[in-house]
Amino acid sequence: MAGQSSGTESQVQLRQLRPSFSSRFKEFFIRHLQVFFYSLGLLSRTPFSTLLTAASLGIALALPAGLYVILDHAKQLSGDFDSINQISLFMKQDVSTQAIERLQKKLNAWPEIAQVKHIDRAAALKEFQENSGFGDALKALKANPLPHLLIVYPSLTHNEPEQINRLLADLKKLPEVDLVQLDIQWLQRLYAIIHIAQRGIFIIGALLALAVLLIIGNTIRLAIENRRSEIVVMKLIGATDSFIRRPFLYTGFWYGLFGSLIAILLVNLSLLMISNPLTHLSSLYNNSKLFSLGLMGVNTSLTLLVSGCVLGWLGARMAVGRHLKEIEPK
Amino acid sequence: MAGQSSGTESQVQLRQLRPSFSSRFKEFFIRHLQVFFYSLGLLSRTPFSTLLTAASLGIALALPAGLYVILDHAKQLSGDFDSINQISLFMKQDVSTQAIERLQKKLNAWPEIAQVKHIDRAAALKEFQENSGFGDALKALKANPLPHLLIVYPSLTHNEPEQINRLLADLKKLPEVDLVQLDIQWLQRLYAIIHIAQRGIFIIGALLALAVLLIIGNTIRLAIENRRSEIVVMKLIGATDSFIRRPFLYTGFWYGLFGSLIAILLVNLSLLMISNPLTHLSSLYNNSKLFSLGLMGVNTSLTLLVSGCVLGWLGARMAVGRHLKEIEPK
Amino acid sequence: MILFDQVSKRYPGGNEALSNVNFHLRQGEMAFLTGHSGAGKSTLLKLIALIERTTTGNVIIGGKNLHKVSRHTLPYLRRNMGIIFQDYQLLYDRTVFDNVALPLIISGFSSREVKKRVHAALDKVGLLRYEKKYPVTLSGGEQQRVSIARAVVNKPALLLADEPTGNLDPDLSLEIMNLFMAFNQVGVTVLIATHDIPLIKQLDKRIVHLEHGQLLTVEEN
Amino acid sequence: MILFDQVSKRYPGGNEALSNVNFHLRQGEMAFLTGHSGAGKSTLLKLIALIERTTTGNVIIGGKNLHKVSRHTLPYLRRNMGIIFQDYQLLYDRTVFDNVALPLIISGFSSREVKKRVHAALDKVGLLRYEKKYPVTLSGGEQQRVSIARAVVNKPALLLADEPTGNLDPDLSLEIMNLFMAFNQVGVTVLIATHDIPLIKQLDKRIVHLEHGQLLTVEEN
Ligand SMILES: Nc1ncnc2c1ncn2[C@@H]1O[C@H](COP(=O)(O)OP(=O)(O)OP(=O)(O)O)[C@@H](O)[C@H]1O
Ligand SMILES: Nc1ncnc2c1ncn2[C@@H]1O[C@H](COP(=O)(O)OP(=O)(O)OP(=O)(O)O)[C@@H](O)[C@H]1O
Ligand SMILES: [Mg+2]
Ligand SMILES: [Mg+2]
Repeated sequence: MAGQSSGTESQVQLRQLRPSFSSRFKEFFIRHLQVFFYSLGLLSRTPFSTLLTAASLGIALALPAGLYVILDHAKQLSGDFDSINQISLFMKQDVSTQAIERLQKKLNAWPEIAQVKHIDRAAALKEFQENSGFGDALKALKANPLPHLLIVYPSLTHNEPEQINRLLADLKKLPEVDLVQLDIQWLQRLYAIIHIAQRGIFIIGALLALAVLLIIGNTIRLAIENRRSEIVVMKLIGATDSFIRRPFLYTGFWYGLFGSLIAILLVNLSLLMISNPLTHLSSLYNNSKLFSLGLMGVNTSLTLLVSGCVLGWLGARMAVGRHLKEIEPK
Repeated sequence: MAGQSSGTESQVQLRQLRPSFSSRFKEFFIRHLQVFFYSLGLLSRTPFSTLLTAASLGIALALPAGLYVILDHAKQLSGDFDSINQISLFMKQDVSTQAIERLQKKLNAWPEIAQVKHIDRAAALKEFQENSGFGDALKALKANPLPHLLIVYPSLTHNEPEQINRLLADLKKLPEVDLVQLDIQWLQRLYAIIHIAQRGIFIIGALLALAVLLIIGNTIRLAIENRRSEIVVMKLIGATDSFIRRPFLYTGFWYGLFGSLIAILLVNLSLLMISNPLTHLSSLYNNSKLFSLGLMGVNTSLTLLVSGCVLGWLGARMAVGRHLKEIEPK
Repeated sequence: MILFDQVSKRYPGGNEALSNVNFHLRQGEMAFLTGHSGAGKSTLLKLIALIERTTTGNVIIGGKNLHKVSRHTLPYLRRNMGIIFQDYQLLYDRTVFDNVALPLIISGFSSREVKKRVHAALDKVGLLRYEKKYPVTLSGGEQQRVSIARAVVNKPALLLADEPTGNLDPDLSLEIMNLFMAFNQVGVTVLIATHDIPLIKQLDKRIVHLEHGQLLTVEEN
Repeated sequence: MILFDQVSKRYPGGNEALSNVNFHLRQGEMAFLTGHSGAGKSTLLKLIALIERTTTGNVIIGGKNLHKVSRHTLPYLRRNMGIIFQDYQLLYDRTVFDNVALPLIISGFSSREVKKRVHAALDKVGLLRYEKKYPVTLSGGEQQRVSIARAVVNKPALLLADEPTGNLDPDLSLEIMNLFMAFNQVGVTVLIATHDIPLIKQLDKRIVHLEHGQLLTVEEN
């Protein structure tokens, strides 16, 4: 290759020292591997400051990741919560038990409805006596004043407020039905709260994503500033921009990797810390698994790792791109 | 003062160049003021990177500040929420209206009780008919099966679960009372949720406080690293540690100040962004002010500013302390 | 090899560091550049290495007008030059070996070749035993010699040196000058800025003299 | 003023840079320190300025044993010394004026006094017109002279210089040496490490010669 010509020739010419493609290809992986470990070595020479930077990244990454875990679980949970939505159909007094059972079958076939439960008049009175708090008072009743009751559970795919409203209208049109009742207020409140939570999480998530980019970019920028003289020297002896850029990009990569590892650690620690009160809460709903979050899944962890590395690389790319042109030998 | 001796004397002696106290005092404020603006000037020479650093600090400061604003409001709110706790006292059938009014007065005097409302048998039946969903069915009743009802609102200072339980026990002992009822489950759920929220906020708050310290410390550390040669030169010509340290501390201060200004901006923007859905939620509770957060108060803003500056100064102090000893001329 | 055609250089500050310089250094020639402090010697060398650009006039290196060299091809041009700087420009967080190896690594030489050449270059400046040390642990003269080794390791076609013996004792200075002469013998074009008039008087080479940015005398030997 | 008593200095790397050096420079005396590259000249000066500490033996400056100087009093001791470094050690983000003013500001002089003294010092090295420029925009020799101005601005009792004329042309070198001699005339103790043997031969001062860390000859005039 060029540059390896022996020094004994009497005339040395200006050469285009651009190496041939084959030799570039041959050396490509070796060089990258070298820089890969060289940049790791540089970081390990200053373990304390590396840890500091990685920790700030870790915190910045941990927060959106933790929010994601909770949000993801909340989505599954909303199914359970929605079963709170139940519509009570009070039958007219004169409808026979057979007619009601036919109606129950018919409603069960509607796609909007997940399940229909029949509560017998007698059973309803008993339940009412037990649960209403008017127990003793109602024992004085001679005749059962209660009608038959059908409890309708809307299916999970039809529990948006407008869908529920449409279902209610349909149910009201049934000739057998005297009265339709739904705690629509509870539903509206739930949706309002979810709406706020979504917006809040969106704001926090956006802020934190920005923070990650800022912190990585800033760190790399300062690292470049710190190695300004090195860059100058490299340029002076004929290094190309991509050659100079490479160690910085790998540094960004390593920061991202370490940062996301710390983030995974933090998220799992936090999940463990809130698991006790969550179990307690779940037990209040007679369902010990209801709110349990467990640890971060393998998929989520991998996603976090990959996005950490990509963000690190990107932040470094942006910072290097901006600064490499500014730093010129004088 | 020493050092100002004229150069014409034939023998120059080693001097203790420690300036006299009076001249130190005289120059003290001028020097500090100079460094104050000098460090600001340094930052303004690189506006982009200053902004980057201040923005990462701002985000890190904004999150705990925002949580604080919400938490602070939630505390006031919990009063409103607790009024959901109400205890129903069902009177025995044979208690007279006068006796009930006497009891109402007596209970009103208890410190645990904020208010007692009397619901007349007839009014209760009417309300029941309207709200229970069994409306028409109950119209068939000949006699009013309902007892007199007293609704007790516990006072805000006595709404911890144990206190409520004690109150319930006391109320049960009253001779006129047939039945005492409280949706204790709702209360338990509320407290479990609050417990989780508190722990979550504690975790997030701790992480973010750590992040602020890390980011500032890291930034100052890199700034010091960047000015390593300056520190070496300063030491070589006889600058004391406190002289060298001063501009870095002011730099930390400025970063903290700018960071907290950005944080105030971010928090207020976020509050504006969630104010709409919050107003909507409030209207569902028939109280348009219930959840409204408004903007950050003057006190909170000032506290944020001061703590930003102090954190900046502290982070710089830590970073400089660690590194100033390491950097020695070679 | 090096052609200065009516070159002037005015720095942003307002100084005219070089005014209307015309000068030709043929391929394989060797010359010394002298002049008082601030005469413009370093500026002239910086124009050749494209560290600065001319204000007016053209610099032509190996037939290539430097006006036409883009940011992208600049690195490849610089690889043809060995440059010794007045302030050494070493990397202080790498060993002497790594510093000298840098130009070879940039050009993509194999590790075996790198090792062989670096050892040869360090041997020439008498610093082979220091290859594992860091520059800060070397004396001023030793650092200067490391920068010389780095400039010649790549066997460049053109060697530029700014005050290469400023921190060397007279014996060593002569030795280094002899090293440059040996390079010149095998065809390398050499241009050296120096204050050491007594030394170069002995060496029987062309002397280019600058005064306040103007080329005054071109002594040909 | 300066007393070396059986001083040895071994660097962590293993080099014995100075071995058993005994040497006395009286108050108001002036001496040149010579020796080949790596002989230990800079090391000797660094021991005096407490940049390095002796491995064995004592250095006594103005009656003060440097072993007994704590981290806390060190800055005040250094303010008595004007030191000119081989690599200038200027601050590149401050103007020439600010660089030269630094020792005065550190000692707490008033702004008026600072201005007067800095102008006087810059005038002595012929750089008054450059006071508002930044060091990077100066030539090598000009930077060297800025560092000389900074060293003398404080009128120190002791002046240490490491290769102060390495980047200066012969005329300017003589001028700077005369400046040092003028300081010596008014009682300042001066110690200068240099390679410029021809120059110092003319000057009729004591010459201290180092060879591989050993003090070989002490020529008294
Ligand atoms: N970047 C710059 N900006 C402004 N002026 C500059 C710059 N670089 C050099 N100069 C000025 O140009 C003139 C020539 O500088 P140059 O460095 O070429 O001198 P030199 O001959 O190398 O001197 P020396 O022997 O002291 O190194 C000097 O007066 C210097 O102040
Ligand atoms: N920090 C250090 N660590 C290890 N070895 C060192 C260190 N500083 C200097 N040395 C070694 O000590 C020896 C003397 O160095 P010194 O700088 O005193 O030489 P010098 O006489 O000033 O040389 P020059 O004229 O080249 O500046 C040299 O061999 C050098 O390699
Ligand atoms: Mg120069
Ligand atoms: Mg030296």
